[in-house]
Amino acid sequence: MDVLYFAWVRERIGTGHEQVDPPEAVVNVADLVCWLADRSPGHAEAFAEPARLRAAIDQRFVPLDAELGGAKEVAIFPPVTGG
Amino acid sequence: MDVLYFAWVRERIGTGHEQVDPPEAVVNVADLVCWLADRSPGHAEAFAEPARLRAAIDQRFVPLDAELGGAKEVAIFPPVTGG
Amino acid sequence: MIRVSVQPAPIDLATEIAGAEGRGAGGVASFTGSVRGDDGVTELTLEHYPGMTEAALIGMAEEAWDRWKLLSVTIVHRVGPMVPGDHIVFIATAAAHRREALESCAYLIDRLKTDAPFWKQEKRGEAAAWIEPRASDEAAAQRWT
Amino acid sequence: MIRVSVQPAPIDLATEIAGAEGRGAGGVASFTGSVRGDDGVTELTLEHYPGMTEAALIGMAEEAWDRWKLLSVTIVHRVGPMVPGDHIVFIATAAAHRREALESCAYLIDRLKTDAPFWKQEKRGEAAAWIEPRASDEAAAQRWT
Repeated sequence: MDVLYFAWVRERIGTGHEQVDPPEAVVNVADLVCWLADRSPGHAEAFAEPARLRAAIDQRFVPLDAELGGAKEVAIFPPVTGG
Repeated sequence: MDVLYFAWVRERIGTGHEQVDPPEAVVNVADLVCWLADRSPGHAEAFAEPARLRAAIDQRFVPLDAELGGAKEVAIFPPVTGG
Repeated sequence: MIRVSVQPAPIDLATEIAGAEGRGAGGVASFTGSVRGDDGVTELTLEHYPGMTEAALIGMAEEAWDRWKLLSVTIVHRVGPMVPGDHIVFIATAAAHRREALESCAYLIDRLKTDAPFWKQEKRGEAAAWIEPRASDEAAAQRWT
Repeated sequence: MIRVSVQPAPIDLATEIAGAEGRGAGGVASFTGSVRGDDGVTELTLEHYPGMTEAALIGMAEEAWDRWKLLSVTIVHRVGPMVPGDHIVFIATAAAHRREALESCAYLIDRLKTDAPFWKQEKRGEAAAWIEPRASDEAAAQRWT
């Protein structure tokens, strides 16, 4: 599974992209965030406040409780601020 | 007093401007319209339906019952359709 | 900055929109009205009341300026004969934030339709007809009062 | 016609507004958002999610197209580093009548603020800060639902 990070999530983790292979217990995006947080102090810092995170599965916005299903690409980022 | 006409009021009367000297009994714009209607068949046609007319006194929109006071310039025209 | 122009010359959109950006503006909203060629119209002529027109447009621009704390207002209205595709009117408002720019631009075009001394005559070939005002325009202007 | 562009190049307003006029359009509404220099901002950088961004913008353009029966929709969003005065976003909608053009333009900028994957970072000299979303933007987007 490709995981993408943007904005300060990307900065704290130190990369905008990684490939991961989460265990079966990781069912939804919140589970994935929780699991990823253990990978490094940067991950832990980026994911410290899940309420500040938003996500997309295969390039569609989803709530954090959305199931991963057969997702190929999951993105985790702060609330958007365009326009 | 200068009287100006626009759009189909101007076309029916055949001129866009005339100088007139109404009698004292002509107090408001409606009176003026009524008095002007006698000047020619074109005037009579232009002013046949007062409900279709609008007016300005000294370049400010006014209702037809507005008093002329010391007006220098009165304009009579159809409802506006700009923009 | 308030810019009002009533002109027989074509409206140069590129110049007008560039000029509409006030210093410090976060957002510029614009509206451009054009002559529609549907319905067989071959020519549109705009008549106006010289002197009063400019004063009426400046009056509305000033009202919008005060109401929405604008940084710039531009109103350019063409007069005389036009053909389908020609621009009749260009309005632009600049403000610190988008809401003020968008609302004041909508306000100005609504006001302009009912409160400025312009009259439109349509030609379809040889046949000329003065346009009747639309009740919907009156209703649109009323919603701002 | 729907035109969506996400680009590091400056937005050419003159070209975009000329291109936004659909055939038969009576009105074109536009909104241009710019980098404000107040508050000491010296640079603004827009990050986005390539691929998803374009799809999100096309999706909103299509929704506006259907909802207001538009004749054209243009959304151009700049990405990368910008300085005060630079244009961040240009939106234009063309319709037969002004109401549809004005409303759909306001709709698109509200939706774009909350539903497209862009992130803004402000720099004040050496200090960089990611912009927090504003509750008012969320409320603005909600009013269209």
